[in-house]
Amino acid sequence: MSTAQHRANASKASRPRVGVAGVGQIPFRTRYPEHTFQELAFEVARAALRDAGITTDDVQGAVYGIYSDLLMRQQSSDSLVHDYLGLRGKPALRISAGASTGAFAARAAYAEIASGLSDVVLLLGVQKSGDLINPENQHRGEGTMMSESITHDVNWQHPVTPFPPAAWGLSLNAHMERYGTPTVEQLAKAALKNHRNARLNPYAQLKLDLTLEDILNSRIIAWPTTMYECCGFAECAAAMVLVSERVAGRMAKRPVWIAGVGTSVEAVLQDGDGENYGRVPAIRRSGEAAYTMAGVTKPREELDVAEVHDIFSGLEIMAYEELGLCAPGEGGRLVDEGVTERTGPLPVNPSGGRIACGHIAGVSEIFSLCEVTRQLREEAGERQVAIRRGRGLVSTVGGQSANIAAALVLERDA
Amino acid sequence: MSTAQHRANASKASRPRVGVAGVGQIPFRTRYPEHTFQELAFEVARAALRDAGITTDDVQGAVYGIYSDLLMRQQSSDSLVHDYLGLRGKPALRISAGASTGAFAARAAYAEIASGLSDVVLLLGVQKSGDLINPENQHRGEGTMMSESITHDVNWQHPVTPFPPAAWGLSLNAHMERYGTPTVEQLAKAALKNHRNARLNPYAQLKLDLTLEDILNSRIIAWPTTMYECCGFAECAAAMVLVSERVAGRMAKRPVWIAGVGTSVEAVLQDGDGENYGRVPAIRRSGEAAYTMAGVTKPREELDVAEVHDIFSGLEIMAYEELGLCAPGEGGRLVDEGVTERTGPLPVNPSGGRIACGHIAGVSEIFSLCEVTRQLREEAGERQVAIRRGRGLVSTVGGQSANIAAALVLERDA
Amino acid sequence: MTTRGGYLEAEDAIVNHYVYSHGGLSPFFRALKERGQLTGTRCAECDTVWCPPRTHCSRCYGETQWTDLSHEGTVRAATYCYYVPSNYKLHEYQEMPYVLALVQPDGASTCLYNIVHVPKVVVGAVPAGMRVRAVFRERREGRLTDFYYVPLES
Amino acid sequence: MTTRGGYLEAEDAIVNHYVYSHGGLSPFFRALKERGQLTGTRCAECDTVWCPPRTHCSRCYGETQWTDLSHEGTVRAATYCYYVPSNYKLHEYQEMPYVLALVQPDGASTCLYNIVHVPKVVVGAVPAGMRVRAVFRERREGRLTDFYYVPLES
Ligand SMILES: [Zn+2]
Ligand SMILES: [Zn+2]
Repeated sequence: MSTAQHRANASKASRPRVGVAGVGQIPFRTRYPEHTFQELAFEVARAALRDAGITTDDVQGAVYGIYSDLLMRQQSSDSLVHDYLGLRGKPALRISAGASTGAFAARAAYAEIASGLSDVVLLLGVQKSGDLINPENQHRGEGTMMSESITHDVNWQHPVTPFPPAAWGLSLNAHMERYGTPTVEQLAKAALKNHRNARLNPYAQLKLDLTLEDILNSRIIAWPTTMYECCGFAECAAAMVLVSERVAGRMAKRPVWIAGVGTSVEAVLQDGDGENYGRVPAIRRSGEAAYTMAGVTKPREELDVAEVHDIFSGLEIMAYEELGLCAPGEGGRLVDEGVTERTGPLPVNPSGGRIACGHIAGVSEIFSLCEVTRQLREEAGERQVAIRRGRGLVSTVGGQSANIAAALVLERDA
Repeated sequence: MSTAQHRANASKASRPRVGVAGVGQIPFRTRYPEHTFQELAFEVARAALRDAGITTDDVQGAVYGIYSDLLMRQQSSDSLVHDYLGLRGKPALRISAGASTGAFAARAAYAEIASGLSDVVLLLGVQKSGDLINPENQHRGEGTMMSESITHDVNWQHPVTPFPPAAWGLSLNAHMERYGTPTVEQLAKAALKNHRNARLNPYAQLKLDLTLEDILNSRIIAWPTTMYECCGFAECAAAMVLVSERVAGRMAKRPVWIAGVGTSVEAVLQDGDGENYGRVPAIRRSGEAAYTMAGVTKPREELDVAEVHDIFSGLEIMAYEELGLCAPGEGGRLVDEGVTERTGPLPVNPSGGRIACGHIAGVSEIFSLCEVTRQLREEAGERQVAIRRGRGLVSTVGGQSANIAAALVLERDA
Repeated sequence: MTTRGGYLEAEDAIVNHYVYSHGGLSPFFRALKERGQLTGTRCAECDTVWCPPRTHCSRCYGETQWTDLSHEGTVRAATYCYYVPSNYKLHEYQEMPYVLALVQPDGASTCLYNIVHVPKVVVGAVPAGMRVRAVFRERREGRLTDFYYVPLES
Repeated sequence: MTTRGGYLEAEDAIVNHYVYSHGGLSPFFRALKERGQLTGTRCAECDTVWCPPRTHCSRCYGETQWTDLSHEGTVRAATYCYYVPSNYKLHEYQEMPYVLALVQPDGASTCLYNIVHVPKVVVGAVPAGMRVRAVFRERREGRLTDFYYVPLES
């Protein structure tokens, strides 16, 4: 056993367990012009508290996943949200970590509880994005993309790199050169799966009735990624109530436990050697850390469901490989074999994923945690997957070049 | 005993202790044009690692206190720093909490270790601020102030509120109306103390030889605060190595322990009743939480030193009261009696404080933790205070209206 | 730290344009702009009157309803602003120095930040407890600065 | 969620101007601008050659020294960008579609993001392993876009 595993097992025994006691979601939408960010946050906080059967009096503190001040048109927006939720005076913590923001916030909330500092923490992600505009043509998406573009290294990427599907697409292209996969058809199939899943999800932004041809024939964003294989910007909020084991019994529902959590912040992809081309080491490392902590050794067999960050569909396929659902280069085959279909042996993105269900950094990571919680509770309605082992995975990735990643393993008691 | 105290005591017994094993600082300067933010971070990280007697191989993860993306001209700058420090692939977490950012990051780093997730964490704050400019008059400070101004609630404060000494000054004016203190002389005396202390500190930005008259006669910013009673903007970085108790013995120096940590995020001051006018409830609550956790009941007797956030000198005096160093309304008298002088019974801001030593959100909070660590180690050179009980306090405050606060109690073993 | 010779500077700008929505607060800003009227929201459960308004009550999570508010109010705190950086929009409609205050509109449970115009800005001119009334500008944009306060007797 | 009638929109802009310093990286951008020369830093301890340059070595914390780099290099990865929002500065000096690549300058341990100009942008035009050379623009500003790559044989 490695030192890391040994430590993980040793501390697993003594460490207090942290559970999900409540979830609160609203649908992703291109824009919620009828609500401020405080109002969006209120809606999901109220839902999560109700789901847990508690009130704000029971909440000892909050952790907020809010990526961008500029999209909010407000710095320190977390304190305004905290007050609006009726939590004034209590601890709050705001995390920012690209499109892994909400998952990094989940790690911080986990630590807040496992350390003994708190027993009941509200974890909440909220993000506006549709208030931006390109004044030259009144295009909101262009205003948002320009605002977000300074996530790229301003000196070394930004001048030549439009946005993630281009910067991150370097890895996908390298993967295709290195392994011969995924094919453009496999990329479209993975997207089609997610678009179909979204049609069953009341929280999904897009409910398009697409064919494989529609996806293949849609506009190319950055080759090989087409428009329907790529997420857009949305506004949304999502919340969870996290609790320590000793208060979990007082909640309205049986908890789903956070069995493992791993994060990894990698360098911007500029390596000279070829080892990391076509790979996403941050996803791999975060997954390994979460699996070690949770005691997962054969994820393909031990997981019932996974939500991964399909910022574009090639990234979902590469994530299969990094997360050990298959060997490197085999991700495309998983799609062809239907393994990750909603009714397959290991459904991935039954929510519809970022491509179809919706995406905005800070929220979609917590949204995914809510989705896996609902799946493990078997409360997912039409999109429910089969729960056999009682374990699910959330994997997220963001940053300058898919270099900021997190993974969480959730599990229910037998 | 209150439930909170009971819980604090109960968990104190079982909770693993977290210690400061290394500190790394550079002086605050108006601008470091010869260094990028990565280079500033490198300098203090290297110093902190050397102080702890370890290398990057020993570091398991990092927590970054970085308040403003706009001052950095870069979103997700923490991942660029993480790579530059040679920590690529390991966990990192970026916290943003106004001028309490670094202290909130310290809480997150504490939790990361106390939860058992990590044993050795680098805590680092870094912030550029002097790259901004007002293009109309080439004034850099005005560019920085405008950039930071969206910390104020954009709808409800920003249109009428220039910057913190105005918004937060409402509390100070209310305090003066309510208690008749502090007088303008007491405000100047507190500032003079800090300016004098800074002259002994090699890390201080300002080393001005001021008289009480100089301070009283300097330009009024927002009444009653004068220019020399108010901090400016600086660039800086500061770092610490935090460790679990079980690895603390492997470090080069004996640890200084984090005995208590409390945070509080209050509402923007808009209460209808008068209770909170002239008070700073976030400082009070954060202090109470830290004291409870550390078992401090008589802070005036039990602390040897405190670093508090004198964003303007009135705030230092109000902090005395909120932190229980004296009764409400008695803060000015503490100044008159010399209690908080460097050679007094409870020195406050021996570093020179934010007014004279320097300030930038994200860094100065970690800088204060470094200062108290050095004081408790009795390594503070000319500015060393007398250590009797082996305990020190750091209190920070920021946000829209002094509504985001943290307090940490540090202590050395007897 | 060592300086490696001179450093190179370059210009840049980060510009974000917005056409943002006031969301659930739209009725407040619309009433300011269109009616020159101050409004708030009253919680149906606990009677808190929010101004700044909230679509739900932060105290009890009850629903709120819109209500017109009095244009008279009471100063709870004030400060005297002498220095404002030259690039603040505030200079367009306000001479320095000026008085920044927290004013509780009559009937509201909360306060608003706003400016109190006094004939001569001297320290103490706007004490806590002072009664004030709102004056609405001719040209209103749906912003907090569409009005300011003046002492009630003036 | 319920919508309470129509919503009010307002305009705003958040504008930040910079005259920023390249700090310890100044020699790189100065060499680009003034000499049309690509430079990097070599670690005195472990021989890593950093480009993007670093004043200290992230691998071993050793000191680094500036060195001129070859203008030839090898493509490690490329992607074909078809869509770029209309408000990107990139449009000023680059037609769409274009090839974005990671190029490892000869002698460097790392890669640079930059554009590879090819006569006709077709998928596969810039494979990994392709040899390229830097072409410097006449008008240089001390930015990454002061140069681009072209296939070595061209
Ligand atoms: Zn109510
Ligand atoms: Zn080296």
